[in-house]
Amino acid sequence: MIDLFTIVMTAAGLIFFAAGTLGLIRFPDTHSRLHALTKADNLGLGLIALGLAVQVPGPADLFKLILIWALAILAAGATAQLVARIAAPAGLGDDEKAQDGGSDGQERRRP
Amino acid sequence: MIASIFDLTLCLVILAAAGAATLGRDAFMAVVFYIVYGILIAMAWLRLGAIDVALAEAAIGAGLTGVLLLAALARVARKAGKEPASAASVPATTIATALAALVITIGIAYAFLTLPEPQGLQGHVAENLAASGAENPVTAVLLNFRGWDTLLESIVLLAALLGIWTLAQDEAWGGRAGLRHVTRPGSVLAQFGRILPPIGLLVGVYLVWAGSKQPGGAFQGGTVLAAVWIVTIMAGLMQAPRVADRALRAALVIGPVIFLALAVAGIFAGAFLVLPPAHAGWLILAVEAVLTLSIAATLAMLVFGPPEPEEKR
Amino acid sequence: MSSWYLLVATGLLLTIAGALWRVWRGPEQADRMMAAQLVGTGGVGVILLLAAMSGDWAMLDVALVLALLAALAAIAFVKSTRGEGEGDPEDDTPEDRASEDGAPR
Amino acid sequence: MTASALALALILTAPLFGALAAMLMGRRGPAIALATIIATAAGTLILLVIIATEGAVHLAIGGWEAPLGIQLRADGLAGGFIATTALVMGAILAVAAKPFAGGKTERRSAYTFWPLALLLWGALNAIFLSGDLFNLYVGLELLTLVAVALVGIEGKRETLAAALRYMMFALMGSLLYLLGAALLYAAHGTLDIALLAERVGSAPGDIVAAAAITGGLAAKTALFPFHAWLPPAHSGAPAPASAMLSGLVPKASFYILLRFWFEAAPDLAGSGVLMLLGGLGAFAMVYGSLLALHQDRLKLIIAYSTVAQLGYLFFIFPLAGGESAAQPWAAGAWSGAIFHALSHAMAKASMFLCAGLIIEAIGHDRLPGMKGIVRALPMTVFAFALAAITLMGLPPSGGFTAKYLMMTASFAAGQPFWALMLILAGLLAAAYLYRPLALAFALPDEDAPAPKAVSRARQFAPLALALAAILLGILSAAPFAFIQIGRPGAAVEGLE
Repeated sequence: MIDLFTIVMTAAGLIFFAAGTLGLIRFPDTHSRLHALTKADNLGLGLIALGLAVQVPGPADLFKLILIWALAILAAGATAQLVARIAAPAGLGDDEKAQDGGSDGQERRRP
Repeated sequence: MIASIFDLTLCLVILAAAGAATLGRDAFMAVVFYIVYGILIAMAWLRLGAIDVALAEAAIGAGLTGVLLLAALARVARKAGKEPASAASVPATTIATALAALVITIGIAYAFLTLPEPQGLQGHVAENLAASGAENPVTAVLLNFRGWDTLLESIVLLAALLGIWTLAQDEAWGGRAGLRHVTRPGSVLAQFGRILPPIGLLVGVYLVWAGSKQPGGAFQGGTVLAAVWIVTIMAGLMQAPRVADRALRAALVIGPVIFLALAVAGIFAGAFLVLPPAHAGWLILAVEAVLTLSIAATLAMLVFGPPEPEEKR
Repeated sequence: MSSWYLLVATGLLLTIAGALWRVWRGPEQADRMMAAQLVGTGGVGVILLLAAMSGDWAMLDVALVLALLAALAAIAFVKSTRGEGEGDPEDDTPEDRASEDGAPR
Repeated sequence: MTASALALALILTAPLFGALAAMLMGRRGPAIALATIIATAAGTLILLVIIATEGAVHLAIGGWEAPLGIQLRADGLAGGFIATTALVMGAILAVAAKPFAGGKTERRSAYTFWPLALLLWGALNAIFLSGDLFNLYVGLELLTLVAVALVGIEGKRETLAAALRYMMFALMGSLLYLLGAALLYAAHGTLDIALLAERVGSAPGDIVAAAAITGGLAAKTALFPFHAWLPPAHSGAPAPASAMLSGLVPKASFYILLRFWFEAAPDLAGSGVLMLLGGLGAFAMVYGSLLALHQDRLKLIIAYSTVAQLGYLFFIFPLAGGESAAQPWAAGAWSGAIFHALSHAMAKASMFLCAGLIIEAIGHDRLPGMKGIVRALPMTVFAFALAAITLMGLPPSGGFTAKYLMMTASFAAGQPFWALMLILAGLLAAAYLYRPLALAFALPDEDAPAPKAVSRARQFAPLALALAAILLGILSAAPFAFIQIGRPGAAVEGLE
């Protein structure tokens, strides 16, 4: 029964990961890729962690599992926002940026 | 069966990441592939049962080195005024290097396949583990059986930092390491800089403390603590220390100094770096604690880089 | 059960391979960085599964470190895109920048 | 507490303690260096006496015997290198005390120089005493990083480029060496040189490992064709750093090569390998000498001379290695090459220090500007001339003894080619060192600016080193016997 729960949850987690990756590959522009990704991979990792939570031997490992998931959400959420800000001005001149390897906000550099 | 499929897939992905990091034209892309490569290699170490190495790889390879390379890239771009050009390919040199790498790879692969049954020192380590003061065999090797290597390695880190400091401009000497970071209070970055450090501190200390019984130790814990410090400074909550700061310099050298002092004290027991079995346990923990401090300070200073001139801030 | 874990882990590896493609393709630096984040999260997932498969739960520490440091590279990336490395990416209006310039240091 | 443990602890830790203290107390570098010199010299003297009276010293670090722990070994070879290093470092640090003095406010180059220099010393001592392949790797790693940093310590653009190139070569070398050591460990379950000697056979793994280790170390020793990094790196660094880099640093990787081929894997040393090493050395000798002839800057001449002089160190492999090891001439060839390594360390360090003082006096090191410099710097030019005598191999210098021993061995071994190369090496050295010397003694140009004064005390240090290189030749009997202590194969011949 416990194993069945784990199987279902990890399988669901994998599906979310797969969906996230699909979005990352298929979506046309940086921002939509970002959205697809952050939602999918955190949910995916959460489901996998949930599935494994019933397998851990002790409370310490359970705590670690929760901490790992919390950290992943925190990191992904914050970085997605930050990266989105970086990508934002770049949207204005995608072609030019793509040529020299990406945006780096040089126009705002002070002397 | 499924295990072989997993391992094979992992190997292919690793090779793809390594190849892309090497062959990619874009320096930024190469750095990203390097970070990814570190994550994948950590998994490979886990498959080989080397959790300690996986921890170090996750912390240093995937974590800190990536930050270091990104910072270096930004620095080059800043100095050159543009995105660093990818290394101009000199056909002759490239071909010669590739050929040499190929020959070496074939040689190593051939030698590896003809190796006899591996006969490591696990038996010897296990026999002497009780007298080493550590329950984790890796810690026993690092801090006791081959403590001299570890002591020298901790000094190698300092040498690297000195090397980076030699790159400072003369007029900037004594100032704060790296750039000044500013964030708006209440921004995502600033909040992130408040939430992460307590957790990181906990994890770092836990890794050091756990190191004598299970995978972990000064290098891994120190790396996590360095990362915490870096995040705090990048989030603008703290300033990087001045390179002339006494407290900073004390933190940098205290680990190696205490370890060296312990090594010299060993001559009263007839050799060098002798840890008496009765006291080895707490001695190792104490050395690990100070080493963690020094490693964390050194790694963070390596990432911050040399001090920058004041007027450019 | 351990076969199942490895099966899911293999699946995760394939999603990682997909992310690698995006790292290669770009075109924005942000794309590459986000794809690397996915590799990081996927890597954490793989490590959790490896821990469950081997029953060696000390491996969780590796996942913990990876999750903790995952954000570091992204922050460094964001920071490095600012001209002088300083500043907050949220200050992206020129007025913000100007007022910050005038502020006493 | 035994005297040998105390001596080894002093030699290993004093430079490291000094480096850490210098890192902590930025402006006290010269004073800390002085304390380090005293402590290390004391340890070295104790160790020399112990080796001379009781034979080679062995110490298991932490009390852990091989294969578990790291073994320290101090035989005559180690003692010779440690003593020479102490002498050379002492002189270099004495000269460096002025340009890198503390001053009122801390300066970047003055701050970083002292910990780097002392770490370099510590790394050398760690290497010379180690009997463990991985521990040697750690020592090499420390040495490499420190040496690279010292090349770039003046922060000039072109020296940074030289430093980076040096680092690429050196790191490739380290990596190859590490691969070799890993292969040997995988095959034999030990990294201890003495244990490896019993276990290494001629399995494919052993051969690949030996090739990787040799290739890696050869790159670090700047053996042809891996020499390209050396001249810009050694000539670009400030003079005290150049003296360490040229006189001492390549000796460490050469020393490990000796330990590897003579102790860890003597049975693997087929004549092909030994001839190849000697042949590359001969090539390096000719090539380095010819390029030295073409340079117009004093430091570049000295740097190319290092390529040449390091080259004929490698004659030790065909003359004393493999099947020759058990022959009567091996002792002479062995001691000859070691004499060459030690006297070159002293003479080359002396020369670079002289070049540094000349640069201080006239502001540059271009040859024409050196005309008549002997009037301003008589002691320096005299020291340079003495060092040149050693490098040319003229009697009664240490370089002469070295060449004499190696040539005798070469004829005894029926391989006169090496003797011919040694004669050629001396002639070429005379040719490329003649130009700066002749200019130094020439009449100065009338319109030449007057050189700045350099204090006599500082000119004394290179003179002392050059004199020591000469003394090594005059008093060669005792060092000859000392270097033989613990030499592999010595017992077979009944030499001792």
